[in-house]
Formats: sequence, structure tokens, C-alpha cells
Amino acid sequence: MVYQVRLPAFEGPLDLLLHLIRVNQVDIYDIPIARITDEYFQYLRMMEELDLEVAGEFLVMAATLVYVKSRMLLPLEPTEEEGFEEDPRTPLVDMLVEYQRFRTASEEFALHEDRQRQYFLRSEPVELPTTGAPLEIDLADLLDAFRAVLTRAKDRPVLELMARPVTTGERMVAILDRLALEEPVAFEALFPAEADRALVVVTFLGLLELIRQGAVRVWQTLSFGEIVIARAVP
Amino acid sequence: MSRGYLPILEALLFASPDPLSITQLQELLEEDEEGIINNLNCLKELYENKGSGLTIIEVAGGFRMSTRPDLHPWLTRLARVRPGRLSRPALETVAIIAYRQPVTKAEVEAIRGVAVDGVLRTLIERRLIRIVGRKRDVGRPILYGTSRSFLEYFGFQELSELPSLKEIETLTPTREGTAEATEMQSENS
Amino acid sequence: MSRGYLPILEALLFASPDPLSITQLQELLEEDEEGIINNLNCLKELYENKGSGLTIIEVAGGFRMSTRPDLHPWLTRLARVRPGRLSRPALETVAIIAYRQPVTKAEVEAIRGVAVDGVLRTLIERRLIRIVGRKRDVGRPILYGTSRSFLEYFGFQELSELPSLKEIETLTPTREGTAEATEMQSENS
Repeated sequence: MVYQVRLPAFEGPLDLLLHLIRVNQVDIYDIPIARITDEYFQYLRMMEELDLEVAGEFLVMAATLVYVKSRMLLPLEPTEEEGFEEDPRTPLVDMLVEYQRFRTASEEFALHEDRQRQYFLRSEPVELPTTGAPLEIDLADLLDAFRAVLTRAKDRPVLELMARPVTTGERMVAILDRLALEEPVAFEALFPAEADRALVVVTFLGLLELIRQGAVRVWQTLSFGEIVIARAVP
Repeated sequence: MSRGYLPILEALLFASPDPLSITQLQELLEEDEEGIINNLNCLKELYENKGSGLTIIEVAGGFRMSTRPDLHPWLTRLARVRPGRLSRPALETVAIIAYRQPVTKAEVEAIRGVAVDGVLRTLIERRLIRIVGRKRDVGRPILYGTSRSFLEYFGFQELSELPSLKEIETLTPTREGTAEATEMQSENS
Repeated sequence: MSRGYLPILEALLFASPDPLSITQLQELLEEDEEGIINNLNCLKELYENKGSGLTIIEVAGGFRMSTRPDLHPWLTRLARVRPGRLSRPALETVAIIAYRQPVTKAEVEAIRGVAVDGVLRTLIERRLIRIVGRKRDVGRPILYGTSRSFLEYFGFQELSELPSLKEIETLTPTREGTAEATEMQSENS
């Protein structure tokens, strides 16, 4: 006869701890930490014996439990403000209570989900023109679209889609373009916020080149004040 | 109120892919709020009295047409692909996001005690959550919130209608309550 | 023929994405052909007698539920109150412009592989993109970039807050990622 061992699958260390608290019928606000720690380790060992991968989070919690257990062996020291030190279990208890609260909420959500799934809606929306109405775009739709474009573009080798090196010349042109639209422009504004290091460096080199050529003027109204840039008067 | 609006209301509810709010219906039908509400009730009653297979439900702050819930075993026979139920990790994650939004991935992970990358992706793909901005913080992490389809999916009217976490806490075993008794109950219900 | 099938037939016609043929309906309702045809006629008459806004029409391949044709003018008003959505080409184009700006039409077309004139016009009308300058290049082509309201749609303050390419990879799931948060549960369970 073959015995099948079925370990309850726990989603994470908090899930496992709540399970241990429940089966031991102990008070979550007064956890017998030594006993729970022992059982927690038994469970981890069982997982290892069954060759199940023990996720990192479980090990971190194991370390926390050992720490709390050792702190519990020491008497609580009186402190100046509150009389006594905080119970070493408190942070762990807070975490468990918070997690449990959301877990209960998720059970409530599951009931709503079940009820809602009994309603069948029309799957094919009637084709409607959508002019004039306010626009609604989901960023996820935009990202999906971009991802699709990238995937398609990868299949067309002629295309250089990924970032190509930007040249100093291009940045010089970009700076002059910018100045043609508004001037003077703050030094920082020449560096797009999304610029990576290379772009910042190349832009700065471009600016230096423009200054050297006498194409732009750069000044500061105060020491340590804002640096502003404008086209040199021809 | 003229009965003439009823078929128009019915056609609009049929055709709209999203729930229609009272305000939208007012604009569409050029009626006042009271008239719209009367007509909606009228339509609902008519469906009930005629034993129609359709019904009007209120969700996400609006009204929409749906099949009668007790007929769902028949409808599952339609070869129609519907996404499956959410897994427990997904439900927990979407619950945390619903109550704590706008919230970062790290904040969700701190509460759940495990990584949530895969789950977040699925929730985004199913359009139950969305990116709502970035936190003004080191690394400017992405902030997540729930979408309108979240309300539709779970049948909530609006976010403020979510059961408060305080209420939920009274359902959970606390200091006095024995854990086992509560568990038994929820299993039977 | 029992009247009990009528609401089920009605619900099926409502929810089905495609017209349902007599054969399909026979299978779904476990009824014979005559019964199905009778029920369909019955439903049609019921709609007419009650002055319903809905009707059953016969199209290629079967029967489907539809709004009454004379109500069409009211339905076109729906477009006015419903939030608009961007078409797929428009989404792709605005995505390319967002991530590659400032960018010319020719560059967008090279990436998308099709002409984008119409789409660009729509995006400008909707104020999602704007002209940001001209390229110092042969013909001085117009450079496009995204607008302020584009960012506002997504709750972002500035362009640098848009998810990076790397983030896109982690946020938009590939097919395998989906199963993780969705239980493989069939509709019937």
C-alpha cells in the first residue's frame, strides 16, 4: 500500500503561523512562542524531507522566531517612559493580526466573486462610435500595445528599435530646438527627467560645445542660483 | 411618466457594455432622476412578473442587464471562455490593494509576507488593478489601485462600500473567540 | 412544450457572443427542433406584444437578441455618455510616441510598419499628443511628443514616471504567468 503524504500548502510563513496558532488553539495575543517555534521548525524539516523547496521567506521567519524566543528568556527591563520594555512578540503579533484581517477580507471577496459569477453579461458589445465622450485609457492597455509593437518589431531585423547611441551633435540640435521654443531655459530643464547617464553626459558635452562655438549664452543671476541658457544674439 | 421610455431604457441597458449610472441615463433619456428610478423599478418588476430570463443589476454605481442568476447552470453550457476564479494569493493581494490603495508592491509584500510579482501581473492583466502613479519616495516605486472593473467583478457599488476592516475583524477569532468554532461556521455557510 | 424553457432560451440568446443556430439551441436546451422553433416564435411575439425594446432577429447562422431597429437613434446617443476608448492602432501609436519622443511620423511608421496619418490626427484631436518641434533633418519633419493630459490620464507628473521598458517586461504578463493567480477551475464546478 502506498501512503500519500499530503502537506497542507502554505502560501507563506504568516499563513503557516496562523495555521499553527489555530490548530494549537492558542491566543494570537499571547503566543507560546517556544511551542510554536518548535512546530514551525518541524514543518520546515518536513518540507525538506519531502524535497520541497523551502522559500526564503520561511527561513527569514524562522530566524525571527528564534530571536523572539531568545528575547523571551530574558526578563523585561523597566524603561523610563512606559514602565516596561515592549513584549518581544508584539511586532510579530501585529503582523499576524494585520495579515489575518486581510485574509478574512479576501474570503469575503471570494463570496462576492462567486455570487457575481452567476450573472452572465453580454459578451459582444454593440458597436458604438465613440466621439466626443471623455477618453478612458488603461495604462495596462498602453503597455500591452507597446509590448506588442516591440515583439513585432523584433521580427523585422532592418529596424533599429532599441536605444541607439545618441551623438553630441544631435543633442546640440535638440538644445537649439528647445531654445527656439522657449528661452531662457533652466540648465536642469535641458536634461530630460527620463535621461539615462549616457544621455546626460552627451547632452552636457553638447552644451559645452555650443558654448565653445559661441552659439549660446549661459549665466547665473545669483551665486548658487539657477543657471539659465539662451541663444547668443547673432 | 410616459411608458414610452421603458423600451428605450431597456434597449440602452442591453446595448451598453458598461453599467449606466443614473446621471448617464438622465442625459440619455432627458428625464429627471425620479423618472429614471421609477422606470428602472418598473422594468425590474416587469422582468420578474413575466418570469423573464433577464434581470437588471446594480453594480459599480450603475445599472446593467444580466441573465437571471439562477439560470447560470444553463449558461455555463455556452462555449464561452470566462477567466477562472481568482486564486487565494490573488484574492489576498487584491484585498490588500483595495483597502490600502494607493499602495506599492513592497507594502503589499510586507503584509502578505511573500513576493507578489506574478500575482500583480495577473491582476493587471485581468484589469482588476491598475497603475495609479508613482510614490514620491526612494526609487519612486509604482503605486497600484483598483480599477472600475474591480467593482464590477466583485459586485461592489463603490470603494466606500467595501466592508470596513473593523467589521471584518469582528468576524475573525480574537482574544475571546475560539478559533475552531469560527472555522466550523464558515465551512457550513 | 413547457413554458419553463422560455427564460432559459432568452438568457442564452442574450449572453451568447454569436448567433445560436437551431441545432445549437437543441443541444443547449435538450429540446427537439419543433419545440425550439415554437419557443423562438413565442419569445418574439412576447417582445412585440409587450412593446419591448428588444427583439429576436435571424441572421446568418442563427438567432440573436438585438435592440429594436426603430430605437437606433437613441442608441447612437450612448456614444456621447460612454467613456471613449482608443483603438488598437491608436494605442500602439501613442505608446511608441510616449517611449520614443520626440519622434517623427516616418519613425513611428517604421516601427509600426503601417501608415499612421489618420491615427496621428485622432491623437492630436484627443489632445494625447502634440507637435513639439521640427527635426533638423531633410524636409524638417514634424516631431511629435505626448501632452500634459496624456500624463494626467495615468496619474503621472512627468514623463520619467512612465513605466520603463524593464518594468513593462515585468508588469505585462506572458501567457504562462496567467495560470499562477487564476485557479484552473472549470465553469461548472
